[in-house]
Amino acid sequence: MAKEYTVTLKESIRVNPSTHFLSFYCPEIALNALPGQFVAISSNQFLKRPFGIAQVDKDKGTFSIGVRIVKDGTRYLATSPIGTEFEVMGPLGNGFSIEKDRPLLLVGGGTGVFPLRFLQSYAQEHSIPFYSVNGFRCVDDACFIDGERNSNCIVATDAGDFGVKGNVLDALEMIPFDMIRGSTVCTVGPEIMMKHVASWAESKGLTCYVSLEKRMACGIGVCLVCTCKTKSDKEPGYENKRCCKDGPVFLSAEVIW
Amino acid sequence: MAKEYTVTLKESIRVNPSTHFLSFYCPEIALNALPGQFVAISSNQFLKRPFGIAQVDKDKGTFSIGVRIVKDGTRYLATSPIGTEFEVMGPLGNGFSIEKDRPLLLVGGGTGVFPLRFLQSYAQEHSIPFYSVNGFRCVDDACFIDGERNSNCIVATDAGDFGVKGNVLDALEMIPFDMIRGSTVCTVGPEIMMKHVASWAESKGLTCYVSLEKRMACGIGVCLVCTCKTKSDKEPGYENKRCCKDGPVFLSAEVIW
Amino acid sequence: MVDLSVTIGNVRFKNPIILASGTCGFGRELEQYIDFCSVGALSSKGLTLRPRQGNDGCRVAETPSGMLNSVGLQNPGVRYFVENDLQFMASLPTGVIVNVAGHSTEDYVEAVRFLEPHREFIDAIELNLSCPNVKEGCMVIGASPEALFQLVSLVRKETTLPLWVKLTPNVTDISLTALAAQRAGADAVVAINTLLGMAIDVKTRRPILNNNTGGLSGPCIKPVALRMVEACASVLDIPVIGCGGISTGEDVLAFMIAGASAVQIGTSTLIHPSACETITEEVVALAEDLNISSISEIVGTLNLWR
Amino acid sequence: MVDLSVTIGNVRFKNPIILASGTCGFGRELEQYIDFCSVGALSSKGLTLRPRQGNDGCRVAETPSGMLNSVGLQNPGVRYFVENDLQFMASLPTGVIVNVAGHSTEDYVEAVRFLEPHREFIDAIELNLSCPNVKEGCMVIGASPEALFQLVSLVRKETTLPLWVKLTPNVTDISLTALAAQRAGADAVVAINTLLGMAIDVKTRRPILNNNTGGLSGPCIKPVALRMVEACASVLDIPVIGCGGISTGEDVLAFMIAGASAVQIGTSTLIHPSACETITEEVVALAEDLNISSISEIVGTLNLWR
Ligand SMILES: Cc1cc2nc3c(=O)[nH]c(=O)nc-3n(C[C@H](O)[C@H](O)[C@H](O)COP(=O)(O)OP(=O)(O)OC[C@H]3O[C@@H](n4cnc5c(N)ncnc54)[C@H](O)[C@@H]3O)c2cc1C
Ligand SMILES: Cc1cc2nc3c(=O)[nH]c(=O)nc-3n(C[C@H](O)[C@H](O)[C@H](O)COP(=O)(O)OP(=O)(O)OC[C@H]3O[C@@H](n4cnc5c(N)ncnc54)[C@H](O)[C@@H]3O)c2cc1C
Ligand SMILES: Cc1cc2nc3c(=O)[nH]c(=O)nc-3n(C[C@H](O)[C@H](O)[C@H](O)COP(=O)(O)O)c2cc1C
Ligand SMILES: Cc1cc2nc3c(=O)[nH]c(=O)nc-3n(C[C@H](O)[C@H](O)[C@H](O)COP(=O)(O)O)c2cc1C
Ligand code: FES
Ligand code: FES
Repeated sequence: MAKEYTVTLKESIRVNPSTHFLSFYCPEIALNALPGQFVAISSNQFLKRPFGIAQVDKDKGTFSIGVRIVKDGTRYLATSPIGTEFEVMGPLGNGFSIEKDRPLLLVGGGTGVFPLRFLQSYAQEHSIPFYSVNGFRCVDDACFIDGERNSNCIVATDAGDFGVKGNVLDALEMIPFDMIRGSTVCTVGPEIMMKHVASWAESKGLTCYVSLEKRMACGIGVCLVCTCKTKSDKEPGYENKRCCKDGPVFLSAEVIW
Repeated sequence: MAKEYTVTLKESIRVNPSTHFLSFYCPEIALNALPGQFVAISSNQFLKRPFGIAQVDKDKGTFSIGVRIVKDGTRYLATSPIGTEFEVMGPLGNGFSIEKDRPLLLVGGGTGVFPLRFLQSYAQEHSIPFYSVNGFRCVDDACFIDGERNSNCIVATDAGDFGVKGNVLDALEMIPFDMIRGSTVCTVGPEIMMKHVASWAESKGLTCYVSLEKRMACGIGVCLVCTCKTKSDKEPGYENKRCCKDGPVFLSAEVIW
Repeated sequence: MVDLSVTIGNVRFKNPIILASGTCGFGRELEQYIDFCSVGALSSKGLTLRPRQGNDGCRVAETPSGMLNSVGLQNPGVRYFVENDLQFMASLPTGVIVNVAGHSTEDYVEAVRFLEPHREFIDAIELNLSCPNVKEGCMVIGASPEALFQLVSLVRKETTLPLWVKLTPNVTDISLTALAAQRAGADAVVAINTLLGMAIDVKTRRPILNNNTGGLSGPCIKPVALRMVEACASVLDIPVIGCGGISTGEDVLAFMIAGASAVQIGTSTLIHPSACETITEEVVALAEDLNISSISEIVGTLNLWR
Repeated sequence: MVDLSVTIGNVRFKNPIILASGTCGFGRELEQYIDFCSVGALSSKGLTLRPRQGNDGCRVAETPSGMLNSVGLQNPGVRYFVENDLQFMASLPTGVIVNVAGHSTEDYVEAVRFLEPHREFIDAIELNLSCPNVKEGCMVIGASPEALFQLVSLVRKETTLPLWVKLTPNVTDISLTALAAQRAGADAVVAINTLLGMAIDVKTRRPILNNNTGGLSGPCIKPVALRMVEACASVLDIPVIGCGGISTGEDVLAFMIAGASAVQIGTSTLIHPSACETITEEVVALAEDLNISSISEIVGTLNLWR
């Protein structure tokens, strides 16, 4: 049951030169959000901006998002002082469907690590085994890499200045398959990366969920501007589904890239 | 020499339920402003808002304006916290032409008292004798009335809940004419009030300056949206002058009401 | 308490606030955000005879105080609508407007013919002759007074339901298309649909919308819409329904004063799902302030300068 | 360093940024705010044969991301202009465009004839066939391809100066008026002038502008302007000069990619007198980012989706 809320910025942490981690006070969203869902938040622009929920703290009543500065809207968010008020709608979208008896393989690229962070916390809370692979362009572009030098996390950078040199696919190839057999793959990141991860997963026989990012307006499924092409038996052989309402998470097998 | 500046709000005092007195740090404007000139200040709206300069403090480098809340732009200004930055252009317009050897009769209505305040300080500084008459709807609408119970200041309220009951014309009639003989009248306030003050002054043979308020865009004389009708010998018998550049102060004899 | 009810043709609506087509789906998603008791009617997503998947790729671009969309009439088709959504819409405590679009005259005629047996659930049919996002038909027909007259005349024969014609603003003189709609038997016109516009990504040197152009909506178009509502109202005998950039109660009053008997709210709902409810509250407060006892008394009271 | 120079017809401008008519007077007031070396040209306030005092009463209304104006061509007339302002404009280190308007064909013809002896001080004449704020002439002529063709053909005979025709957006199909201008011998078209709009004061129930309607300008009209520039550029052989809502260097590039050989900046100057200088700086920075060595190479490089 998503609603509109006025929320206050509680914390703003710069995680790398272009990315901030923002926490807002909103007990309702903290309580109801599921991993893979997102919020739409006002900036000083006309349309709200969508961000995957990266963390919730039910006790403090806060939820957090990671914001990479792209243009005016994200710059406004990242530079707002503590105490600034925002209009937020959320939690929106479907979220990941998680079967609690299957391990998870989380594959993130760039800001995709933020929504996966929430899924990872969920896995930890519910004792679901997980393996996590995150790719970044370079160390200056990376987030959450300090605590990640443990056995079930790999970080890859294209520049090779942190972790494995290469992209997430290179990193995936390094994992002994036994460790991830039967896992459900959940991937969030640039579309081209998710497409490759999906075909890798399909080639290994793994179920794969992808989280699509489309430009949005309403965020609640009424305007049909955020559609993505999915497979369908019906005429004309495909169906345009709403990323905000039917997604953002889709079974990779369903998506027409 | 008006310029564009980014200025910081230093002080915001509520002078009555709908009016705030705001001071901004901007040494250039503080130094160069003349009584009757105005500033155009950004609010969160598309166009800047014009306000008569009400006070300057050359030592502190500040200038002040009185802002009555009308709609969104003025509400934003009046409710902005100290430290908020604004874009300002100023000082703009011509200001009052003051002959230092003539006494002044200042007649203000509503927010008109603010620009006259600056003129009054100027008169005090230059030892120009002055007499001041200010009219308000009621005490809740009045400003600067606390220190004004001295011999050369009259306050009138339509409601009669402070000072003289009546409008500024009623108050003007109460002044023994000997006290204001030879004065230059300077009036700022609602157009209808200025029109009456002007015809009163003309009937008494006094020179009268009025300060016109028109909706503006550029504030610097390039767009011609802020014109007022003035007398002219040339075809078609009148001339549309720019309130922002040729005014806002005009000789009352020049104005076609 | 202000009387908000308005009458368009023979149909009475409890208030003049209508959810605009394409910005409220068929009402389902908004149920959790607004109380439908607070809106006068809901206009369905534009329906075509056959289902449509709409345009490919990016369909939205943000613009100053507005947005461009190029959805391209994605909809399940009239048949599916009647079987799956119409009952639901009719169950809401609000008026039901069915918005119909097409490529050719036959598309419109057949879609309206298909709806006719279900007339008991419908308060009015709104012909969208102004969608800028489909390659053929629609806006081309809607921009020509003759083509519009022909189409509306034919559709008029198919239904006894109130027929509203939604006009495109992308014309030299909207009063000509408005008059053509009236002559053809329309019961009301809706003005306006979106303005044709474009946005460009300077890095890729491509239009942001995969359809190249899109329809501009939101507060940015309000002054144009207001002028066109006034232009229509000043020549028509049938009611005008105002639309375009309305986001406040004050906007609603301005459109009604300009001559609108009711108004539609589109993009504002996309910004705040509960916009219509807030706007209705603002209308009530403002009407009370201005001593208006019945909202319909202000319709067309604009006092032009001469 | 990026080469910003552009050529319109035979005239070379040091950069593509032109101050739009009616938003820079004759340049005097802006001298203290901008360095004219940073703008390519300045277009004078619209001049008529005889002096005009313009419209009475309120001439401006703020709108979401824009404004309405109804100045109504207040200007000192061509004679006074030539005697008092032209030399000053010509003394500035920037191009000189003289914007001409009128009520009737004769007004235009005579005004241009009057300017002809002063051709050495003028880089181009811009015919304003699109002012929405005068009761007769102007926009009515500008909205009809035939009337526009006739007028431009007659004016064409009077001058050997480059002739630019400024088009109104208030038409169904701007490519028709653009083509008419080209056929009549125009050297360039300028697109667009303002959109016709209205604002209403709900308390007084009167239009805010005493002229009832006004011309809408500012960022709100940018998507419409961009679409019209693209529409003109795709059918014309002569250059298009883009105008409408430009406020950033990125906007300039978008208009040029859409097909504009140069651009005009209007309302932005009213918000920030030094806007053109800032915008020029942004163009330089962005061009460097995008590895553009000569700005004119991007003109019309828009890659439409098919
Ligand atoms: C479901 C979802 C989850 C997302 N999660 C995150 C996240 O966790 N962290 C993060 O940094 N970013 C995330 N994004 C991307 C983020 O929404 C955009 O970067 C942001 O909207 C850009 O705003 P801007 O004003 O800076 O850019 P502008 O380019 O000026 O924005 C203009 C318009 O385009 C839209 N837009 C621009 N880029 C994108 C994009 N990549 N995806 C969707 N719309 C876009 C904007 O929302 C706006 O409507 C997510 C997007 C979606 C759809
Ligand atoms: C030279 C000059 C000096 C002024 N000095 C003062 C002052 O010292 N104190 C004070 O409180 N007010 C002053 N005003 C009036 C003040 O500018 C308006 O009250 C203010 O612009 C309203 O803004 P808003 O957003 O609240 O109202 P809105 O009505 O939303 O404004 C909409 C548009 O109309 C314009 N507008 C509205 N009312 C006026 C008005 N009365 N005069 C000019 N433009 C208007 C706004 O600037 C804006 O462009 C002055 C006006 C002028 C022209
Ligand atoms: C995303 C979107 C989809 C739309 N779809 C339709 C439609 O299917 N049929 C229709 O007649 N109008 C459609 N419109 C136009 C709106 O109903 C309305 O006329 C227009 O947006 C102007 O009003 P607004 O500024 O309040 O949005 C659509 C508008 C938007 C923004
Ligand atoms: C106050 C004002 C006055 C204008 N006067 C003229 C004019 O005299 N002649 C003309 O051709 N265009 C005139 N215009 C139109 C502008 O030159 C420009 O075409 C229009 O404003 C759109 O550009 P913009 O959005 O950058 O302002 C005027 C515009 C404004 C805002
Ligand atoms: S953003 Fe409106 S349907 Fe998805
Ligand atoms: S506001 Fe532009 S000339 Fe006065």
